[in-house]
Amino acid sequence: MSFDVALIKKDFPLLQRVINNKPLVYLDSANTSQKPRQVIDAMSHFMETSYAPINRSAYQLAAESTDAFEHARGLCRTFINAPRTNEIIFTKNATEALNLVAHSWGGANLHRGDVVVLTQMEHHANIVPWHMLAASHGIELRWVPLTDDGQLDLTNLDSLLKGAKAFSFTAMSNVLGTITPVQQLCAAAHAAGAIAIVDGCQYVPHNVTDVVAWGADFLTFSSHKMCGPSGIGVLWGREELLNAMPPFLGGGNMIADVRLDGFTCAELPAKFEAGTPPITEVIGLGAAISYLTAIGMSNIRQHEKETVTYALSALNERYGNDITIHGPSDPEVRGATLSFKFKDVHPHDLSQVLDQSNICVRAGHHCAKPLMRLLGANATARASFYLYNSLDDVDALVNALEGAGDLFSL
Amino acid sequence: MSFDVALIKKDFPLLQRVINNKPLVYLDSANTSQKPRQVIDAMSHFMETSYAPINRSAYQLAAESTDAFEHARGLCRTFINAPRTNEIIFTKNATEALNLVAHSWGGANLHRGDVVVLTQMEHHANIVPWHMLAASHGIELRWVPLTDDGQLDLTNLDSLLKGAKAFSFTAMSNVLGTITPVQQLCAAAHAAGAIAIVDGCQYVPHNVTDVVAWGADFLTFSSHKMCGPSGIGVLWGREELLNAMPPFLGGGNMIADVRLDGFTCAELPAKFEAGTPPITEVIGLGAAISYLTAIGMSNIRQHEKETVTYALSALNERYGNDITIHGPSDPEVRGATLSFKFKDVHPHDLSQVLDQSNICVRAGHHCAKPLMRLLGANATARASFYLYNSLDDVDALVNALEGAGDLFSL
Amino acid sequence: MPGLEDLYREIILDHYRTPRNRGELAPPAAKAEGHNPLCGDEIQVYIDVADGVVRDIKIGGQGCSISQSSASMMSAAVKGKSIDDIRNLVRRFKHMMSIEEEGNDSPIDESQSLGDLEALQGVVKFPVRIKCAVLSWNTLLDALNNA
Amino acid sequence: MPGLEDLYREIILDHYRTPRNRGELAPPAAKAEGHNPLCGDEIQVYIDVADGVVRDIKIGGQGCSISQSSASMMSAAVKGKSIDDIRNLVRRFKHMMSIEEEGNDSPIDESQSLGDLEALQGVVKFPVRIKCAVLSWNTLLDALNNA
Ligand SMILES: Cc1ncc(COP(=O)(O)O)c(C=O)c1O
Ligand SMILES: Cc1ncc(COP(=O)(O)O)c(C=O)c1O
Repeated sequence: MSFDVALIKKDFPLLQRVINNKPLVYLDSANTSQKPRQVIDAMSHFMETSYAPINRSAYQLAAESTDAFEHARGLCRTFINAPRTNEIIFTKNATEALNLVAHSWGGANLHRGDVVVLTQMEHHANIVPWHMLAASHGIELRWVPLTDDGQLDLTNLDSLLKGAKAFSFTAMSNVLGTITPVQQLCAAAHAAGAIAIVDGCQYVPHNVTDVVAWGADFLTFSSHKMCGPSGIGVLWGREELLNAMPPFLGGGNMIADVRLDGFTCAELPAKFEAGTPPITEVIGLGAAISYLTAIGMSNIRQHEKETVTYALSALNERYGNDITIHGPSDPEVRGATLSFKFKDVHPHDLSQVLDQSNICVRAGHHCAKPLMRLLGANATARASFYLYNSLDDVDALVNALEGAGDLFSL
Repeated sequence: MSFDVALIKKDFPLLQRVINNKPLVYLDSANTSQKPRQVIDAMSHFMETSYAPINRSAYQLAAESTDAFEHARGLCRTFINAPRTNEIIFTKNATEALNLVAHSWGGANLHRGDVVVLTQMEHHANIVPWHMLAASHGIELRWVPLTDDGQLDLTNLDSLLKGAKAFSFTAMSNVLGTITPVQQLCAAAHAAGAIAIVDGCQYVPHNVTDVVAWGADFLTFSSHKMCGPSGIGVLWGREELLNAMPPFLGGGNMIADVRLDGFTCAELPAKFEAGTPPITEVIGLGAAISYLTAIGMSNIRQHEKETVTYALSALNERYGNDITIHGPSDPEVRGATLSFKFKDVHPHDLSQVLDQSNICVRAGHHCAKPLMRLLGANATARASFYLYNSLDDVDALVNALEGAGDLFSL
Repeated sequence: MPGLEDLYREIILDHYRTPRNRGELAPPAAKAEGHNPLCGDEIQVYIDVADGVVRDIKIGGQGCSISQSSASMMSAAVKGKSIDDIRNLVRRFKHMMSIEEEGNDSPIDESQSLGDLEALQGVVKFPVRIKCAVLSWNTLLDALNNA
Repeated sequence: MPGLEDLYREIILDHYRTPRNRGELAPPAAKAEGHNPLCGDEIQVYIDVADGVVRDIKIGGQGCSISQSSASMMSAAVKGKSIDDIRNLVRRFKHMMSIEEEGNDSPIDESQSLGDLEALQGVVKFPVRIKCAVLSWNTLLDALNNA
């Protein structure tokens, strides 16, 4: 199938929206992505014809909905090439997935003085749970620093990892767009005797993912960033690790037995899925995976590489020293997420001016305050592109920046 | 507005489904409820026109979606008469809400030997988190027993509560249908110096709820049981208690600041809403609340009281000693959820036979194994009625039971 | 939807109404317990193993017609058989129930007839009931591991 | 959508480009810090209070044009005023920003003019920016509580 961005864009109802006679240019997909008709319809259709409890009732309608639900779990498995379907745990978002790992795996395996290594480009979701563990269990956090062009500085990785029990890192920075060398990082973690936890939030929606080739131990990602609905995230973990972990949330579905004096856990994946799951949302995620798979993840990556190549040169050519684009300049090691500084205009004001042209970019700290401090900024403006963004969208951004400079020059 | 069940049923697309030329008789709403067109459309419409990140980006589309999201929070506040909007915390389901209270409030306030009182009719969601706390913190659990007709036996309540720090109980049993005297239980808890945690999963969808009149400290409920989407639950708590509690999940949105050496929490409600929330699902919950409110919660309660009155007499008249209906016989203290034993037929086989007539009832332990042991059963069959169930649905159930007896008589 | 007669064959109802090998075995007999968290069914399997042969087997617990009759037929089918034959039988039975062991591609020996057990084939058309049918078989495997 | 000229009035841009009362005050001056978690803006407010009057005020931190100009105008408006007058002014300003204190129904004294601050009225049409405008005001309240 050839990749046709104009056709793809037509699949997304919201992107057809016109405000004040101008089309919408949505450049905030690193924050959350839009949903194709196929996903919206799958959810409506499911609620209209097959909605019923999962794993609890025995009538045909419930069997149908349980089948559809478990089918989506299988799609998740294939999408990331996980060895087993029962290793796919549904959470409410990637944040819950990372908390689950920190709390359950970390709570059981980490003790005072144990070391967990993070990188300085992590999202708060991969920092705060470890801070909480530092407070409760006295673990020590170490941080992989960054190079000037926003890649991981691996010079001292081995000494940082020395004695570490876990290395938790993003596969792609949500601020800089940097793609990290996941396979190499997993190998380094294992060589040091640490497990490797991969935050795939920004990577999985945009690239072919293969947890076996990576050699990862855990992977987390969020449906809402990959054309799927909100309210559903995924944790994948190696069966052996998941089996050895204590449960996280307690309640229905995650138990084999409950007595007045205690309980025993269910098998995977139920063990980590307490309560009624996001049923319709799992169906929607399944539809999103089918949608992305039909287009082809490598086609999507190729399209985004072209987009970011074009955007980098268009912005630099037009604005020269007036613009600073953070992160690597080589499209091979970056995704189509661009944080930038434009003249002295505060990102919030920049986003306001762009919004006047219906261009949606995020201004803020992007839930990565430690990285912001490294960049010496409280905030950046960030334009992030996805499969539905055309080169016209890049042009719209480049052109609209012009006006911002004048208004705010100090 | 007068209550017209035939009109209401028309709002629910799934209930129009016909299998093998027979209509669907959905009697599993205590498990999860069906969704009206109004909710399904609100979600689709939102994804088609207004879906955007919440509380993160500054452009107009994001402001619109944040407004819609926060508007739904306000609807939740009104629906349960909570004093303040920032006391409404969105979780993924009621189970997460109960875990949040046990882990965060309990983790900070309970110490070895402290007592938490539960009832023997609790759902696993209100048992297992406390078992987990018993294991980690050494707290003691005490259990309010039941009377023969499935009400709480309050004879020794004061001595059970003596020295207790928390009393956590359901407002309505998901197995027996029993409505508990919430206001009295909250008062008893407070008199003993304990806080009162109300599991409203089965009550809130079916009755007018007023946390102030109850004098409750916490309330939990799930959207999917009240005509809303899956993937979204609610915790309400008194601001003072929530403010004093440590965070639960860590990540984006719940922080005021993150540094390499620690973090500070955001204000309520963000403090307890880590990560990207179930955005579309909150919009759907808002639509469900509007839908229910337009019909009127007291009308719904009235309808269900009539339904259960009719069902109790129809079943008892037709089957006499062949049927045992658990729980109170007085419709004033029960909702329209009926667990029953029919001859010697195993509930699983019963539900299979009923399914042949497209009658959906649940067979199982209903996530209440301790209560099952009290009933001396591994499982019961349960028919649960909601606003869209007519007396015809009752008749369908009553008639279809006939066939089951013959097949399985021992 | 397939009819109930596909599920509730006469022989199944017979084993349900008159279960074979009900009871307990005292230690040193091996014991295992199984739960079906979906419906609350519970089963106990007791086996007496000597010289690689299951000399005796008893079944306790409660459950629906499918889980009870499957347990009863299972007990009759394995009594007196060697552990190897039994493991092979379990695999064949699960195969009939459309459950395959992940990571085991070795061919299944279908030379023996499954006898009465074939009556349970209709369960496959009712996917929720498959768990009922295999509960006792999984519990048997646990008991063998405990023996 | 209202035009940018409603938001970025000349007087706002002037306060942004030439902020008043920038700097710090050494202890015993009271200090408070405010964050806008949405956009990362940070502000420090230092006040020197004696006899119930804010004798001096200084503003530190970084932020967008709205938060910076609001802080600058705020500093000019409160310097030399009594704490009571200041609390009243904060309430009026927030009222203009369409933020009402829950549980405070007492009438708002609108006798004084808000002066330059009225230029910020246009912010109300851009709801996401209201938080930018009130950040320094909330931080001032914290500083008063610390004084
Ligand atoms: C790199 C990264 N990690 C984690 C998260 C958290 O994802 P969510 O908010 O869906 O839980 C995000 C997105 O916000 C992210 O970009
Ligand atoms: C009384 C009661 N409490 C708690 C729950 C848990 O709700 P959820 O599964 O939506 O988390 C349920 C429903 O399953 C319930 O009936």
